[in-house]
Amino acid sequence: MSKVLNKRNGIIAVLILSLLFPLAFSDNKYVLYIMTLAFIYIIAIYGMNILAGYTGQLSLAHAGFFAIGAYSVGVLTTKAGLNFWLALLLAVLITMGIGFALGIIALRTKEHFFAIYTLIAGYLIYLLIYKWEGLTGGVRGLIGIPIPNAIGPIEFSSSIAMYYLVLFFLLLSIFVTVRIVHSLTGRTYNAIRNSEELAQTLGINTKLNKLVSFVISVSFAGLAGGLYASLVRFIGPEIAGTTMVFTFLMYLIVGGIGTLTGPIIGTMLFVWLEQYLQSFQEHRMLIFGPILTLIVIFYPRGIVGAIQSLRGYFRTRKKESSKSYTTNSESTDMKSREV
Amino acid sequence: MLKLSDVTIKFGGFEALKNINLEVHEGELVVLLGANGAGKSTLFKTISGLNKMTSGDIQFNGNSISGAAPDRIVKTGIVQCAEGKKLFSEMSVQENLMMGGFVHRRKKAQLKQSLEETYDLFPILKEKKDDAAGSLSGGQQQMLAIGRALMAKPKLIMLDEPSIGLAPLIVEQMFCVIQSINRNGTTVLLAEQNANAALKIASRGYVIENGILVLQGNSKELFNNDDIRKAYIGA
Amino acid sequence: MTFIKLEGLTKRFGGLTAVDEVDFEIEQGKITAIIGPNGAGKSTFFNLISGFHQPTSGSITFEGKDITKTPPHIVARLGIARTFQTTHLFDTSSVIDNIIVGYRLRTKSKLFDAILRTKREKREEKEAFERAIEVLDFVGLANLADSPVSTISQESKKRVAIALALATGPKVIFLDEPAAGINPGETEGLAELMKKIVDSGITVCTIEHKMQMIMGLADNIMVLNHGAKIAQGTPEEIQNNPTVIEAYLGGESSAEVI
Amino acid sequence: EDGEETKKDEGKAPVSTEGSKVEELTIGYTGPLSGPAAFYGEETLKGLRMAAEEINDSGGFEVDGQKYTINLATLDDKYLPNEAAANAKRLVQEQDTKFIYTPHSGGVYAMQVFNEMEDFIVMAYTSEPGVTETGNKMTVRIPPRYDRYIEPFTKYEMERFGKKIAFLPTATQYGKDWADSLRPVWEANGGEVVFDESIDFSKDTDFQTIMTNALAKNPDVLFIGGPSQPTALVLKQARDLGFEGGFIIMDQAKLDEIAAVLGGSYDLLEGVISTPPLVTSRYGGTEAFIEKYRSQNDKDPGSESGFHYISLYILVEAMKAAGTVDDTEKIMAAMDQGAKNLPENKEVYYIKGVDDDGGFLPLLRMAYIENGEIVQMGEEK
Amino acid sequence: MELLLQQLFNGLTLGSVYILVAIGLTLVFGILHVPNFAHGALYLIGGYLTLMAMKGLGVHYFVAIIISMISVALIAILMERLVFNPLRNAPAIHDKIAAIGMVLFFDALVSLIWGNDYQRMITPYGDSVTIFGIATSYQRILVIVVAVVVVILLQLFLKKTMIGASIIAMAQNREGAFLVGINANAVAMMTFAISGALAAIAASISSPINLVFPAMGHIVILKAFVVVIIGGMGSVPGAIIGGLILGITESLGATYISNDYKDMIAFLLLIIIMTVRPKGLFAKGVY
Ligand SMILES: Nc1ncnc2c1ncn2[C@@H]1O[C@H](COP(=O)(O)OP(=O)(O)OP(=O)(O)O)[C@@H](O)[C@H]1O
Ligand SMILES: Nc1ncnc2c1ncn2[C@@H]1O[C@H](COP(=O)(O)OP(=O)(O)OP(=O)(O)O)[C@@H](O)[C@H]1O
Ligand SMILES: [Mg+2]
Ligand SMILES: [Mg+2]
Repeated sequence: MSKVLNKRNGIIAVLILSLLFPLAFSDNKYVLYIMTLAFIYIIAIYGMNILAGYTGQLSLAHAGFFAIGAYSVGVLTTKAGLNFWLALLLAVLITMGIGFALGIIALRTKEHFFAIYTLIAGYLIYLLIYKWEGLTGGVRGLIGIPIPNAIGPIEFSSSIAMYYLVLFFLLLSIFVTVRIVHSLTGRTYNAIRNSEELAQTLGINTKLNKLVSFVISVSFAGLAGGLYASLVRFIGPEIAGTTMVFTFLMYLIVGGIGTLTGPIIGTMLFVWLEQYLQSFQEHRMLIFGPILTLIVIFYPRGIVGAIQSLRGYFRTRKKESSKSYTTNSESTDMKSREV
Repeated sequence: MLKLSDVTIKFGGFEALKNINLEVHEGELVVLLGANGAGKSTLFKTISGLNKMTSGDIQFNGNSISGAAPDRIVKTGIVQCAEGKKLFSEMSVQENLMMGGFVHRRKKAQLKQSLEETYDLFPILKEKKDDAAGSLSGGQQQMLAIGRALMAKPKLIMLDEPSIGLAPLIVEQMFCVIQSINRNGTTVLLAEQNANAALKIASRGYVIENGILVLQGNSKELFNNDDIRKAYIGA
Repeated sequence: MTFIKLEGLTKRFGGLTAVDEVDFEIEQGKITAIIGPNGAGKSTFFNLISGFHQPTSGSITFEGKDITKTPPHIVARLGIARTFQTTHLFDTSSVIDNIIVGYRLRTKSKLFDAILRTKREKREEKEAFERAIEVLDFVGLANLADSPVSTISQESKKRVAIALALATGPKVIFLDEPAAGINPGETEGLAELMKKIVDSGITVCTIEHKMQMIMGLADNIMVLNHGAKIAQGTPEEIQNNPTVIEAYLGGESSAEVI
Repeated sequence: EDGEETKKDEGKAPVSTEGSKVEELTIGYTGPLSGPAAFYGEETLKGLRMAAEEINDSGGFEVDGQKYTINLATLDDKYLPNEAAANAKRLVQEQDTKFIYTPHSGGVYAMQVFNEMEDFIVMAYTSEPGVTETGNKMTVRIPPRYDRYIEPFTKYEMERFGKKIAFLPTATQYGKDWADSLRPVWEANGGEVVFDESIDFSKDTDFQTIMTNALAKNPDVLFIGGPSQPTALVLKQARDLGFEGGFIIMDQAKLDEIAAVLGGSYDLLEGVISTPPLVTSRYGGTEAFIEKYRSQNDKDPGSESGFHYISLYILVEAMKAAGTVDDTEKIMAAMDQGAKNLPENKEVYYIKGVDDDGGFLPLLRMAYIENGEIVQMGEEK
Repeated sequence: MELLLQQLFNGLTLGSVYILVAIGLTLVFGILHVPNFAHGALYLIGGYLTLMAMKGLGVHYFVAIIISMISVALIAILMERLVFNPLRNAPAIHDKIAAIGMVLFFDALVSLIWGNDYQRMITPYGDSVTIFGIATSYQRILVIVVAVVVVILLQLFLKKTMIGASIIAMAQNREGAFLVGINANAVAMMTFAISGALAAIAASISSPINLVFPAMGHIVILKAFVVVIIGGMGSVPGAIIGGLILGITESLGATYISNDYKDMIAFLLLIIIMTVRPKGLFAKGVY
């Protein structure tokens, strides 16, 4: 029981920290900006995690959907003159709509094929944005995306306000993810990840479930994209690019795919590491690249996975069997055979 | 011919094999009996070099083969027909058989002859020689796996539960085949749960339980041993 | 009304006819066994009924309903459960988590229930859990509930696979070689379990090569050879059927030999 | 005043005792220093570095009685707008800089979102007129506007080769803007655009396909451009396929570099019109600059380096004229004066002044190849 | 008509390069069941090494290609040993990320050693010729000839030699390969070596037409994936047909539809193919 308390305390501590953070850095717009940007990425990565980590379908079109969200907000606010909030809502809906359409076709493929299919689909989204100048501004991008409209007395012109706005959506995303993961639906996704064939035999409509999971996943990306547009206020087609999706994936893997805290830890670590390594300029990739490869080799379940198995190791050493019918007991201690 | 001394294997904390001492002499057909998870396959894999020993020594024809790579072991003449068949499922039956002769790839004529011999042993394989191995039924695949192992012209062939999942008629044939392989001069080490049939063709046997060799003797003794009858013959 | 009725069931893979014009009826509340040489088409036959393969021709009727083209997940919902020849489980989960998923098709909670954590979601989670414990008890594995599937024995896995099928609340359960690769003592236990399943009102249909077990267990046996049905009847009839002996059981032998 | 939001450096400015104490003034830079565009980023940075080193070696510069040396703070943005914005925030925050250079329009736009509020001047190296036309009061646009070349280019090529032109510029915004400006002028002069597509150097590996299609329309003139090296290949491809007409080359590519890629001679370039290479310019400071650049880099400088070089001098002059190093408004106002005060021995290019929007006004110079020789024309100092 | 011929030829040249890159990719996929996202890096290094051998050592173009092939093969072997082999049992996503780590590394390394500018590779075969009314250069003909020769040799190797067949065998069942006495590590290394050498050849014969620059790998790799998928992953004949389809679609698409949208045409083609045949045109079997 004390563990639950610990965990809860930990969560509360992190929450308070994130709420108080801007006060400590209230005059450092750079730190706030990077933090806000990181939060936006985390939202998108949670979406990726639901699909890749829990449902087992690696979609590499995620940056494309991020861009669709961003461009929806951009186009709707700058060209159609919509209110930001309405635009954001529509952006999420548009992303989901396109996700639904793509998902229906893409999910006919499996495994690597799905990954590469979506990679190419993402690239097509990129090309489309790049070429469709009339709507998207082409290579030049969209300029002059407005800040979110004030809600009553709350204005979003300051960095702090944007920080809290994004934090709110981040917490919402985490909340939704946690709820999904710890539900029958989450178990269903997990079953599909483990074995689609078996899930089918058990009466699970795998096609539908994968599709729903896909749509939910892209809705996170769309939301994150919309927020991104209003934070950076200038968007270009490169946000749909393959570099972006691999960056997301990298953060997710290093943090720990299929874990709840992985997206946060991976993103925070890498975003700040990249800022720190700026002083090495172009040569930083000489260090960064191998580090990434090594982490993947030696900590395949990411940082969170490494911590978990370390904890699991100590736990099993202490108590042989603690009977708690918990879900997703992620301990990997093998081969404890009853004799 | 094959001699295991004090072979021990650990997977993490779990001892899958404990101080195994086992011997197979030239020309023998030795059966290794044991329930599920007793460690039969682990033992075979160890001999084949697919598992790393924790301690102990394995000798073949007087030379230690402990720690040798699997391909070296095949070259020295120990070939295993593993559980789960491990076929090249998208290659044709014939290609699978030819790959079985990989270590003799330079001796074209010999390979050709082995192929014919194998087809004689399993006519069904000849019928299906151009079909993909993965499209065969379970029993046909088992035959292919044995055939492939024979293509390597082994001195010692290890068969891991060749009767698993086979129809009674086929099981019978299978045991006949094994017997004839042995009679043609190949030493056989056979892992089985089907003690009844196995002991009928074997000269000697070992019984393994939870990673420990608990019993050994010639097939008559084992066949008449009450514990064995209870556990493996079910009569 | 017949329980399960197959008419002219045929499945071809390219040039190969794996199941050939099979007419058959499965009786409710009985144990039906399918036997036949390797490659006779037994597993394929199961795949057809469970919706994994679409028959090339012929029809499948379940409780009067045509399910010939029904996809597997719907077939399962109608009450047809199955296991696979090579034991197939969610390897990275614990035993209980495996079984809980088995009950998923009887629950209705959707994504929104999950996010809003509705009453329905809570009730169904509890229900699924209780059901899983119940089923595990039934197959005699309650003590392994928390073990990761990857750590349990082969025989336990077979039982988990059956439990998983039972968790779906089936009317009939199809078992593909449940006793393959387990030793004689354990085989008996498995036979007991099958009896218990039938006694609880669930029809059993099994593929098996262990004749001794089948002859003592089955009410009705169908023999397939090269995809075609070559015989059907009670164990005695089958044992004495010359065609079967020739094609399958083997020359001078009878079931007791092995 | 927005300026109050960022820390004012009271602590930093000690009482100046007759210039005995030299202060450091940080100039920010964010540009592509890694990835596909890194080469370009480095070239721009080289010009800045050379100017900064010279200024520092000569003991710095004096504004309002205080001596300053220049500290260049550089960050890599991989050519990405959002990274440029993050870098800008960082430079403002951590280096307290008032001037940030960036050599790409995406970075400029991303910074323009907040540069007025956070009080720093964007030193934009992009010939895209848009960056100063949006009304941002704190942006300086360094290179010349491309639209001024269009009329003379058109006239020359039409007279020499004919009225049919095929467009195959690079598929960047810049290339497209060029094409959009050229098209109406070409047509207004009675010409015809027979082929109108673009080449994407970041995605295409072979230009033969598009060139075949373009030449199938029998053009007299080709409009091409982009980075020098691939542009050279495009040109060669056209010649390989038997094209004998003229070329209009966008100002991004450099004639001398193109010639170098094609083996050093201007033969294949017969009939090309473009901007003159820096190495053929002859202003007060050109020679010294080229010399120095060559000695440091073992090759010829391009115009990016040259423009960056003078722009830093002009910025310094503007600060001197404004009498302040941190009142951005005053410095912007003094920019024109700064250009005019540029010492002659630093004149790599001659800048007439800075217009009201913050755009540099260089002399309009052009070059064409006739009989294998570069011929220059245009405005004179 | 002449235009069509010319464009078919252009498509053939493009396709030849795609084929060489894609075969390496497809072979490695067959062995490790992993799409090697770092394959583009091998291509990149191959281009630079050839160029450097020609410039630095002053050797003949063909000698430079050989040097480059051998070196890249060695790098590929290292890649297999140090990265992919340890990751053999890791989930499929991991290889992709590990590969990206290597791409970042090699990109940075190349720009550190050779700089970021475009470089030209000048060969003895740059002259242009006209054959059957098709304007081309000897280098382009060389591209096609090399591709054809390499493909034939490779097919002979895979089909007619047991060593070659061992690659295919291992692709299908690693443990099975062990059991018949195939040294699986050796095969894995050999496959990577072949794949690296093919990437090096591809880069070396196409660079004289294009340029040598740090981003050259990125462009090709995505196309190679399209090729591999169109042809079915792991299938060598598939890669050949896929390469031709893509090359010709691109050149004809640019001619008769739109140059600006020709990439989209290629990728849409893939999307359509996969929609109809989720495992590519030539994916085998049902397993
Ligand atoms: N690589 C491994 N890592 C950990 N444990 C292993 C490994 N291989 C086998 N084991 C364990 O060793 C024990 C013996 O397994 P083995 O496969 O040798 O049994 P067996 O006698 O062949 O059984 P069966 O009749 O089921 O084939 C089992 O408990 C198994 O789980
Ligand atoms: N997906 C498939 N594609 C092609 N052929 C198949 C496929 N599945 C099965 N077959 C073929 O159909 C025939 C029947 O196979 P099936 O697996 O049904 O046999 P079985 O009776 O279950 O045999 P066993 O007792 O060996 O398991 C075999 O010849 C097999 O090769
Ligand atoms: Mg075994
Ligand atoms: Mg079967």
